[in-house]
Amino acid sequence: MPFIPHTEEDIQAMLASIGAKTIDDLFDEIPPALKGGSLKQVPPALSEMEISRLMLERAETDGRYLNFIGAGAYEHHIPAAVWQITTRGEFYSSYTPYQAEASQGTLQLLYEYQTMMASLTGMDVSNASMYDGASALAEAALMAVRSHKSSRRILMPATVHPIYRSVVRAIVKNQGIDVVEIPYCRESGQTLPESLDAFDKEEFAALVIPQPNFFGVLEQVDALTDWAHHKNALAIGVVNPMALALLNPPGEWGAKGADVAVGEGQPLGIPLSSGGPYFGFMACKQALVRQMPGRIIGRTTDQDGKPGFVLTLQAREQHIRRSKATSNICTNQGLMVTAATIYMALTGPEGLRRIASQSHANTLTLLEKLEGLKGVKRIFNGSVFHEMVISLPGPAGDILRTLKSQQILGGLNLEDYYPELGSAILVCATETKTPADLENYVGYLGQAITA
Amino acid sequence: MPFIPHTEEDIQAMLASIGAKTIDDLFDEIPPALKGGSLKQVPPALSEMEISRLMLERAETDGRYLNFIGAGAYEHHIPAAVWQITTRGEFYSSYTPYQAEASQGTLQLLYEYQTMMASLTGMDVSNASMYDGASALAEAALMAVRSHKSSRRILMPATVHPIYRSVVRAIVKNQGIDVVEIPYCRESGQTLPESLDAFDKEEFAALVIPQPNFFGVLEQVDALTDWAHHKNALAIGVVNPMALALLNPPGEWGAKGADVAVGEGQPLGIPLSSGGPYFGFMACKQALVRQMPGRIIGRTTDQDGKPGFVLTLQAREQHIRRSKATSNICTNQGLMVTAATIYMALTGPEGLRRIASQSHANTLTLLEKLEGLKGVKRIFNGSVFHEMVISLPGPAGDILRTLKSQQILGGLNLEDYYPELGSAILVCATETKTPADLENYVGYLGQAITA
Amino acid sequence: MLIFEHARPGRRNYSQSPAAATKTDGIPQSLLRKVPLLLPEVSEMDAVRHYTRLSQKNFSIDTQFYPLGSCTMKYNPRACNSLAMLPQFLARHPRAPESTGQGFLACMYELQEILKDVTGMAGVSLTPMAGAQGELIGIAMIRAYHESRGDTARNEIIVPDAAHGTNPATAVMCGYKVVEIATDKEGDVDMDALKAAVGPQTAGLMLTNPSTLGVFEKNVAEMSRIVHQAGGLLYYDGANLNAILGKVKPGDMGFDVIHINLHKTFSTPHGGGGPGSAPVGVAERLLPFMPVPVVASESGIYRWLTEKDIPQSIGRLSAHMGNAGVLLRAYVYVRLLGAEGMHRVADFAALNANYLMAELGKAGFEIAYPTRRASHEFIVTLKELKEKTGVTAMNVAKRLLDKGYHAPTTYFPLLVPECLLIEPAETESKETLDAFVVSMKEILEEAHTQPDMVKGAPYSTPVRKLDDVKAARELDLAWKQPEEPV
Amino acid sequence: MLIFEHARPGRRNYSQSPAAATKTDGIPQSLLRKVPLLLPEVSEMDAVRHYTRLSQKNFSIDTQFYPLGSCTMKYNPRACNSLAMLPQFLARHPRAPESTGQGFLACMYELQEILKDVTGMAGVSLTPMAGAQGELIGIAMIRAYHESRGDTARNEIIVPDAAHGTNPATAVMCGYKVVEIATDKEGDVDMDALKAAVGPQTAGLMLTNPSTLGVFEKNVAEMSRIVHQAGGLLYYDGANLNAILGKVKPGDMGFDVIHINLHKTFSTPHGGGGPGSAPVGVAERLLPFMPVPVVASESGIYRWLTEKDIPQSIGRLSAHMGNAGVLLRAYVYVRLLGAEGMHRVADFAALNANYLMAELGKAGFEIAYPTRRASHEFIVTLKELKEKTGVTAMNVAKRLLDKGYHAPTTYFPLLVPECLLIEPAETESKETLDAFVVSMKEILEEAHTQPDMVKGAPYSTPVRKLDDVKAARELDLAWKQPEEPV
Repeated sequence: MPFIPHTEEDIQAMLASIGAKTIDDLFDEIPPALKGGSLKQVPPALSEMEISRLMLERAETDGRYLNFIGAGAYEHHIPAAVWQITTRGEFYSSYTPYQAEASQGTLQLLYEYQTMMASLTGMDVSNASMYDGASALAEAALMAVRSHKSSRRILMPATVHPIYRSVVRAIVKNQGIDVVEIPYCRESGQTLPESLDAFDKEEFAALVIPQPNFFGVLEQVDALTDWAHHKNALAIGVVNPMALALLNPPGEWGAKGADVAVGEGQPLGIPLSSGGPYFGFMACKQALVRQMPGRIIGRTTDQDGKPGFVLTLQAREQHIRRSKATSNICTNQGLMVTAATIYMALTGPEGLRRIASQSHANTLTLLEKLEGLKGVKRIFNGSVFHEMVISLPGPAGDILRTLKSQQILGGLNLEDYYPELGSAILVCATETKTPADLENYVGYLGQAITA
Repeated sequence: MPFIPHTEEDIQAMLASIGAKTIDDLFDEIPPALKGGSLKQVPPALSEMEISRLMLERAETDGRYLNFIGAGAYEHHIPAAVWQITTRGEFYSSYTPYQAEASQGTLQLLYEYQTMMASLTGMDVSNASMYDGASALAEAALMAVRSHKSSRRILMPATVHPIYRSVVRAIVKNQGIDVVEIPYCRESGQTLPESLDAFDKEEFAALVIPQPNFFGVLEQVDALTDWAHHKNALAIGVVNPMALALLNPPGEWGAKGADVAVGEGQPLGIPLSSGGPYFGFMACKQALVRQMPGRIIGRTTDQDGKPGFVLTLQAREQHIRRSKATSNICTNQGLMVTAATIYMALTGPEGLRRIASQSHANTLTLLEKLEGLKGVKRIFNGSVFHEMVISLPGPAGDILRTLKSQQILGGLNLEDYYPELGSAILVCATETKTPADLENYVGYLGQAITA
Repeated sequence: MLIFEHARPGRRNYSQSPAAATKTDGIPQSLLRKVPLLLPEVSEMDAVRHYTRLSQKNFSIDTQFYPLGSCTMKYNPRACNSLAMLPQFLARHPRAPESTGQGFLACMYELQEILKDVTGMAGVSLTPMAGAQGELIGIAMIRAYHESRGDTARNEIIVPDAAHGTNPATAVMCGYKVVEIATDKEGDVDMDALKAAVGPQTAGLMLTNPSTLGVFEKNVAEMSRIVHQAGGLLYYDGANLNAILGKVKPGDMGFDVIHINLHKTFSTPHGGGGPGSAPVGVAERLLPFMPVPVVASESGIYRWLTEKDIPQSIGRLSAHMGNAGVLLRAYVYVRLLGAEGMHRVADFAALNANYLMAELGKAGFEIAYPTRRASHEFIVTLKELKEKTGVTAMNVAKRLLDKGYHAPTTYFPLLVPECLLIEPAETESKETLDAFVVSMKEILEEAHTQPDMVKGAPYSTPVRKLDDVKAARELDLAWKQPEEPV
Repeated sequence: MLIFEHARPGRRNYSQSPAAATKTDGIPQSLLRKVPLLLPEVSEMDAVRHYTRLSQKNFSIDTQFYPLGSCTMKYNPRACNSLAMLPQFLARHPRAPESTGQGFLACMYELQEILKDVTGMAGVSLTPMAGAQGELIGIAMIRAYHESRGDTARNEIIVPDAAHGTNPATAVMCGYKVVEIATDKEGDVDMDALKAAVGPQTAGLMLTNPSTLGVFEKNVAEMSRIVHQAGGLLYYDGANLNAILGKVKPGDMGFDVIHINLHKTFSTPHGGGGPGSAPVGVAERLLPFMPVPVVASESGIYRWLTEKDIPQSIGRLSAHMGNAGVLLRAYVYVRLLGAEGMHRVADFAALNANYLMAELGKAGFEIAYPTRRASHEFIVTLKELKEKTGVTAMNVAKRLLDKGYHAPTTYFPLLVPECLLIEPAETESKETLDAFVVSMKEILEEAHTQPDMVKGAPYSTPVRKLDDVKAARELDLAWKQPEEPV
């Protein structure tokens, strides 16, 4: 009986106290017809030794690759301290900090996180996290609709991560909210401010502005933000937090700054881990704080006047407000935020800037080298952060498979998402790539395209 | 400046307080002729990201093998909880518990460890650990000489681990202590009680008794212990702690029990890790406690009468007694003992018994299968615990190399240690080996010997 | 002290900082950051020390008994953590080809199959990242089902008043009106109220069973009949699945869709508030609407099913495939339990809950539903104690912190006054429960003899009672650099 | 509560327990265990909870400032831990062929080369498992050297009176007589005493430099000349190497043999009392006597040198090759520091020590050697305070625990009365030192105004002052099962 501490003596004494003869008696209120829990698909128990061997073998099956895929999940070095501290039992196995006095560790950390994210995004306030970047964007759209009152339409550039767009649609559609797409510029890979003219007659609750966008390209965020505000719509920035170490943050975009910033927090110390758990972040202007979903931590004082931290503005939340809540969200991604907060404390402003700028530099270096290969071309001329789209002189799928046989993941094949681009891949080189890695990539790609 | 928190401002303020102009001034008492620390063999600093990549690549170079080598270091499953707790900063980065009130975590744990080891060995008391099994045996020999007064000779069976014998010699020789070897029986692989008749005329401070011995064979410990006591020598058991879950412990050997038990603690939750850090253990009868080297923890009370733990009997130790100390030992292997204590708490008596008996059963199963191979023979007919010597029909070195090419480490080649055994290897199969592992071993060995 | 207060301008952690890049000219000047970045400038040691010490200010399962009703705070096996964090699993990119993830996908596929079996459902998708997202997906599937049949007039979801707040909030997020129905004296759903509520407008009923009142809805089969007859579907909120794991399958009770809180029943860590994970299971008729991706096994090769394979899918709810690392932890846990162990979870969760209820009853506490069996949790009401002494459920909760126990859930469900919802979970020993009863008795005694002392609790925590009202009125949600540098 | 007190007969941790073996008949009945095995019978959760909570009762570098003189309590980088614990490194058997350990051996070889460079020695062996074992090996090599020359009359080792207790204890373990020499008023070795002590009977001198008094022996070159002229060798106790790392090489000072405490200077963890690791370095003439194994590099292949390669070796001192995992941690640390970082260790260790000495002096504490520079540590003497108030160095040490600081080393070196040996290490920030000075000032004030309060310290630790005398008189070294089960 794994994880059951009861001895036979305990069981008998407990049943006697209850006044039951057997444990089965405790289930006597369940109609017998419903019972019958035989489990045919569940194998017999393994010992920890056995499952460890199995998992080790499966992990080894999956191997390790030199990875140049980004597309919303980025490989960065994670300091060893981050997860050694994050997985301490006191963080790992604690619950949501409803009992504030017994949860000051988590609460203070979340307050520090909110401070860091507010600064990173240039916003006034941040919540304590969302599930992931995609669902955070959906929640921002709902928030915009709630605060706008008269429009239930969201303007969404086609340069936003295609899956984020799907997720937004899946989440908002049942509330009768429309998502209207803006085409991108085939030369620059940007959402051109001119392209918004087509929407000038309609009313929108918000304009979503990615920075960098899915192609890795930097958008003209100032003009886009000003257009949204001119239209009385909210400007929602969807940003890579690592990029914000170098880039002007949403709070500074245009004349008044974007209203909401969301994004995927994974680059801040979270392992790639087949896609999760990551965390979404959301920050906004002070005026919108009561429309913001998710948990929020506030600093206050205890009865002796000592500073302390609590969950605050809970009146927005489902466990108080039920059907009138700002969102049904309950869980956040606390443990991931613990890691991200420690990550940001360990890198500091200068460290984060250097990680971002080395990623940028590596990507530019790789691009230069790639342009030396016959038939390989950069597709868009817009400036990039640490990711770019290149076109290949043969079928992308075949070329990527050839690279894979050299233990290289060469990028994301865009054919499913943007078939109009032809044989195109999205390639990312973060600070983790050495000059030799870049040489290897270019060398093997050269072989693959002439093969 | 890795790990240096000082800002330029800090440095200036600190120098001003000191009244020095530069940091170099702080070294002005060092004769200039001696200075000159240029370091030509030390490469420039790596970032954590860079050293992580390097170490990962080196670890992958070393690979992973299916291991059948024992010979004093044994592969057992280590529960995940063991090292997750052991490497918590409060255990990992604390010092020797001289300030007892600030070290109750370590001290109580060590007291629990002493209790567990005393029970495992059947002794009255245990110290808080030694460096490793080999040096613990040397210290036991010194302890025997100290308590014996008239003899400076130690009787040492040739069935004791050959390197342990070397270590004992290296440590005791400068104190004019002789180590006298007892030959082993070529049939049983044991130290026969009859073979001691040859030493009946001489005086000895102690007889060392291995259980199981280096060949994996079980010795006739009762007769050996009684012989030592009859000779007025101490009986020093050198034992595998895992085996003691099944075997009669040293404290129960013969009529009066052995006097001292030492051994290598590695099987109790310590990774193989190329040989260290491990820990030695030492336990003894109450009468010898003041002769025992190393740290000892005692339970006492605080000034409110609350129970607490302290280092005790420090008057034996070098920091108090200096040249008259029982040993020069200062450091023990605290962190390893932390892991071992948690390991024993997680397995409990029944878990430990099962791990030991599965190891035993696997070894017997393997032996049966091996005896089915032509030309492969068990060399000794004495009963074994979880290790055995087999002879091969070809050069052991070549056969082991062939197995290695199949990712199998087939055992320890004994030619350097016991050339008289011919082509012989020492093979161990612990509880970590599945039936399929045993089949693989036998299958590939079969191929290797006919190749 | 905040991490920012340990910082000094110019302090750096060199080991975590690459060399300065030589190429930085790729970004137009106008897009570069000009405002300062308020991250702490601290040494590595100061960061390690700060967060290690912060952690020590938390209660947690690894340090305290945590009888938090409705949260299933059971032991999180350490092996689940270390095996989910094997270097190859951590390094795997979510968009890496399936051929580079066959080991990982094998675990996911087997977890799907196991969860199907445990819940009695026809299909399972692992993508939902939390209970509330599982609910959202479940209700969205119910909606998609009705819409696919052209049955578009159904605009109501029925929810019992004892339900978690997420239930009504979710229904609204899916565009439904919420109809709340009452609970009878025995703690069951009021069957007359249910009958009165159902109709052609009913899209479905959301039910937690055992309910948040800690009792098994005896009439669940009848409820299923009523709702199905009216054309509605049944949603099973898996929050309390731990109480019946291996005893009763929700599919056998007639449910059409279910979410399973892995961070409760399957022991993945709560992590101070997440990540959760809540796979959804569906009956046959909802299979076409499952969220993607789902893992399929085709002649021993695992691959993701996408919109191409499930064209009526309600779509994607996360950027990748949900909380993969959490799913790996749950997988390790189910393999450690095995079939036998899984049966025993409910047995011992029920034994612990019923024992603790009996003992607290004997100790003088009023049990909210004394004639009922406890499921894996039960409710104590302190209404009378409050009337006599002024000591509230919250006061008792805070006083428990002083005794070294996390507090039970307080003031939920809303319909029981001054309630404590107590869930001991199967991993606690009899001695722990006995010691808890001793402390509860002491508090009862203290409430009568020194009520003001109890009202002033806690005393031994890092801070004393915190001012929630001030927190909400004088919002301080982010630290600001003082005008003068510290 | 002890782990044994959480236990109940028959309780088991099933996940850590293999199936019962079917073959158990291989062991003769007479050799089987008959006495019970007193290991705790607890659940996995109770073990995790017990040891997690125990850990919280420790002070440590990761939680507190630890100005413990002579122990060099600096930050232990977390990367050193995780990289030494990569699965392949952990799984490697010590007797596995060298060909399966080329990655590991490359690290060992490079560490040897780096340590040779840092110490200015001709050879390094990594095997010693602790400082005291390093000493033993060093003195054994000195002895082997003299014996190899037939110079067997040398039977004395000279040791200054300020030395660590390990020095004289080691000399005795190697069969030598110890000759202790005095310290002069400035804290240097008394040169006349040294001159008087040397002679044809001198095997060697053991010296710690900077000394345990926190000062650099200015006459070290002269001492080296005197001892060498008399035919003796010089042993460098590396306990204080952190003070001169990258500034002065012991080889350049004339030392013939040295041990290096990796757990001090090279930041491997102290682990609550070990494991340590103390490679020994030797000058040319001692190369033939080095302990085995040593790593050699031959055309890019690494292998162990054994007795066959070094036939005059003093032999082996550990069953394998010393504390390999500790050596890996030190290797990662030196690569993170790099050459520049290594120079800076001494710079900032000295800056912190001298600053703290200056500030404590200004705060009214009596500095033992006020005219000298502090090395990386320095001594405060409370002789006068004790005379005036009765408050002792031990009282101040205990009171510091209440203020959240580990105490400095007390009553060592023995020759300074009521002394506190204070070593801040280079990884602490100025603010930490300033806050420590504030606390020290408060204690000074308290000593004068409320001496009894200070004498009663500590108050805030898990236990108050413990009775050492009772512990030694009424020896209780192992828990015993009570007659009645708990």
